Amino acid sequence: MDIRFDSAGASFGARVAVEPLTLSLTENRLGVIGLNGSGKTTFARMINGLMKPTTGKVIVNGRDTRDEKTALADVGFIFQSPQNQIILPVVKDDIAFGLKGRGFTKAEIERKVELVLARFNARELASRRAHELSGGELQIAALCSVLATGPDILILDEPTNQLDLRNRALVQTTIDGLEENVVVITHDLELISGFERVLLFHEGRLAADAPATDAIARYRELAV
Amino acid sequence: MDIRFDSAGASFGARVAVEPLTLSLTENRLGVIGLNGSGKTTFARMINGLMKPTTGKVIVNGRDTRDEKTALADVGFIFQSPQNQIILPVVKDDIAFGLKGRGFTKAEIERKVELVLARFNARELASRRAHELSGGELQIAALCSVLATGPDILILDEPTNQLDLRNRALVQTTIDGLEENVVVITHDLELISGFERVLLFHEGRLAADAPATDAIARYRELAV
Amino acid sequence: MQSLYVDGDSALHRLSPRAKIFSLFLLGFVLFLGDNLPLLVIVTLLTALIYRSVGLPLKESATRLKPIFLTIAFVALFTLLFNPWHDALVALLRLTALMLFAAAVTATTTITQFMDEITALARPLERTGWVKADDVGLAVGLVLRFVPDIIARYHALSEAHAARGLKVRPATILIPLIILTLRDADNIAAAIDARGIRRHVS
Amino acid sequence: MSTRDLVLAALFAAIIVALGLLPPIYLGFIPVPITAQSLGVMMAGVVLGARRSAVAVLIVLVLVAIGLPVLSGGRGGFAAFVAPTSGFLIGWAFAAFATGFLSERLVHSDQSGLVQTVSFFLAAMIGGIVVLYAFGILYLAFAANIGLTQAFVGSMAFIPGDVIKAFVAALVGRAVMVGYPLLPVRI
Ligand SMILES: Nc1ncnc2c1ncn2[C@@H]1O[C@H](COP(=O)(O)OP(=O)(O)OP(=O)(O)O)[C@@H](O)[C@H]1O
Ligand SMILES: Nc1ncnc2c1ncn2[C@@H]1O[C@H](COP(=O)(O)OP(=O)(O)OP(=O)(O)O)[C@@H](O)[C@H]1O
Ligand SMILES: O=C(O)CCCC[C@@H]1SC[C@@H]2NC(=O)N[C@@H]21
Ligand SMILES: [Mg+2]
Ligand SMILES: [Mg+2]
Repeated sequence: MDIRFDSAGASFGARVAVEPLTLSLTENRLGVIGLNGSGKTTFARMINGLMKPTTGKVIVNGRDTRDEKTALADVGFIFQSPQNQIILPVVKDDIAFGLKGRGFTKAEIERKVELVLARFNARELASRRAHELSGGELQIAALCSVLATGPDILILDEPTNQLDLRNRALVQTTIDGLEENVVVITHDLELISGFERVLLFHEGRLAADAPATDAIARYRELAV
Repeated sequence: MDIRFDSAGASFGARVAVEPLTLSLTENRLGVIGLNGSGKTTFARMINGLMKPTTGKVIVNGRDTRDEKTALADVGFIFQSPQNQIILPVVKDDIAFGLKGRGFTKAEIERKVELVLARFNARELASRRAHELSGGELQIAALCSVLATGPDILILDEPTNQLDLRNRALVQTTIDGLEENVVVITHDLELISGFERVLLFHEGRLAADAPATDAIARYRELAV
Repeated sequence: MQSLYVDGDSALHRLSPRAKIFSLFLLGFVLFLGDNLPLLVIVTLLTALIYRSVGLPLKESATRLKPIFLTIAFVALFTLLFNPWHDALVALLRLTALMLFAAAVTATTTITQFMDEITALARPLERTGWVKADDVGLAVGLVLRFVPDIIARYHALSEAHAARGLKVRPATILIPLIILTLRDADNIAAAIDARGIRRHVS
Repeated sequence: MSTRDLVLAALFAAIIVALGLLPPIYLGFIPVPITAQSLGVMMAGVVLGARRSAVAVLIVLVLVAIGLPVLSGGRGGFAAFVAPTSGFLIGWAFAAFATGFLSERLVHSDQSGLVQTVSFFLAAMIGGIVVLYAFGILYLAFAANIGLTQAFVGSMAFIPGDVIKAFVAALVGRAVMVGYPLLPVRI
């Protein structure tokens, strides 16, 4: 991946969520940690262009996010609250929905849906209604919907916060096994403990940009 | 607390979420763990009467939940997704809202709101709007709203799933310090590691009813 | 309606909610009695002053009022198409005055105050046995809460579309919008019950 | 009313209000605008059934009466009840009720999708057009004094839009049956 922040900052009215920041991110794996409200989600939304920088600019794979009307198509995003992310009421329809209009045949789409569900041992979810899923089931469904479209960069905003031990391990293995570039925002420090580069946010500022062990150590200091 | 399940089970149509269960819960602290979709949330909703048992009955502090029109007033419940729990848009109004009609004067209500926010170091949140809070801030706000009403039993459905290290520790200390009876549902095993009694659910059945160490060990076996 | 409560300590903030709601009610009545242009201009200017006194920065006022003002302008322009300019101007002034005053009232009255006042107003109706005053208050409060929510959910869904590279179409947005808000409504109903808020029914 | 019924009614009231953000369209020959809000009325009927949808509309009318500009084009205030459009406005409550009443009786969960959609469409057409227009046209003819014929002919201009709305409402009704069947069994 190739993400560049060029004095890019984001505010909501008078509240500064992310202070202007200059960064170049090219690693295949990036961890983002920090206290609640420190700006992690806002930072992530700047990467896929859902949030346009209010100062400076963000360049992702050569494109300035400010020039794009919508979010970048090659950046997949799993929201912190997956319920808003599911668009169609039935899980398999929702996964298929994201694949439409990309030149796949119906049969190809069906196969892709099957495949991604199988990858998470979640075939059982295919015909379930999204609104009756348990918290963790919903998170898996959201993950499937995004992975099915094969994004180049995948942003996961607290992907394990409702998962049980088994699904957590599954997501961890999945992340480790993904060829895609992955940005993981999390409070679950184990998830990023192997990452070479981890950003630590504190009150909208970058408090560390270091390998996991250092960033986590610094985070523990801040958290007391 | 005095909770009795008498062959009480819950189904959604043909899907059995909790198999008929006979139990008597009188401990001051109760942990509930299990895989995603194993029935934890449904079990908890049976305690406060949001979900009426579809077979058998549940008796809480001497009252049969089936006889109550609404949920039990002396059981506080923090939902797994706190955003829907906040009813009024501004945090302090929401906390106050739950206190109305309980015979407090305006001044008393204001003081109670102050107090509960102070308890969580969250005075800053008082005038914030719920929809612009970060995930963790929201969880704290929801906790304040429920604690303000002084319930006898407090049910927390994954109270730390979006919290940072600092807020997690805060919630842990708060739970430990509460005089109220507390039921904690969680994937964050540390949170309940000191509990004398932990229920492990597996596919809607009780797979263990034991002190934390044993229940957790059994859970780890199931999770592989 | 867009303009929800703004923290502050202006005269209007301190005015009793009852007085504000009653004035709003009166204005909604009186404005439509006559069509004397100079008088309407004066009233409109007055409401603009009142709105300014709330203490919102100009820029924020503009963003808040823009959508509704656009539709008012639209109404006036349409009136102009088929009617004398006098009628169009009257429509423009009436609607603007009402909108500004309503915005000033909603910006300085919390939802809690609204609910309390509506509940008090509805109290006499309880004698008919058809309604519970507390429910009327709660319903009004819930609407005030839901409107911005629905608009926010609309944006969240367009974002979800965008994040997955999908085109936003009315059908693919209206259906999940309704289903999601229904589910939210269910959760909110559960929360209201769980928090023992509607104790007057049980 | 259960808490859930109350919340659902308030929710649809809010949906009707939110649809008022779309500007009204005034046609020259009739003092009543084309508005998206009547789509909300039909959807309420189809999704909530008779009682709750009528309550939803009544809540909107309370907001109008207070003076909040919740009608399309930023209108509101007591004056809205003595305007040429008032017949339609009051009629909304009956339209929602009728749409809901028919939906409850015509649609069952064991019918095929097509039958459900068509039934919802019929319910929305009868409630949202036949019943609503009866109120609207009569009031327009007598209160606004433009004569029955002119009121009737003028209102025909709303038909194309309202048929489309009934169709959209039917799609929504059917989708909710599939995706959120938790709505209580229609009584
Ligand atoms: N739409 C918004 N309007 C106003 N303020 C906002 C909005 N979204 C976020 N904020 C504020 O910006 C700050 C950063 O929020 P952000 O969501 O990026 O935090 P975060 O690091 O993801 O927190 P968490 O770990 O709790 O999810 C917070 O103080 C938050 O309240
Ligand atoms: N409203 C509903 N309608 C139908 N099925 C439901 C409903 N709510 C829950 N279920 C199903 O019941 C089972 C138990 O759900 P429950 O929410 O109790 O699980 P949980 O243990 O809390 O899971 P998680 O850890 O993921 O939150 C799941 O299979 C779920 O899909
Ligand atoms: O906003 C109002 O004051 C009420 C408007 C009523 C408009 C009626 S509803 C049925 C018909 N179809 C339309 O699109 N407009 C009219
Ligand atoms: Mg976040
Ligand atoms: Mg759960």
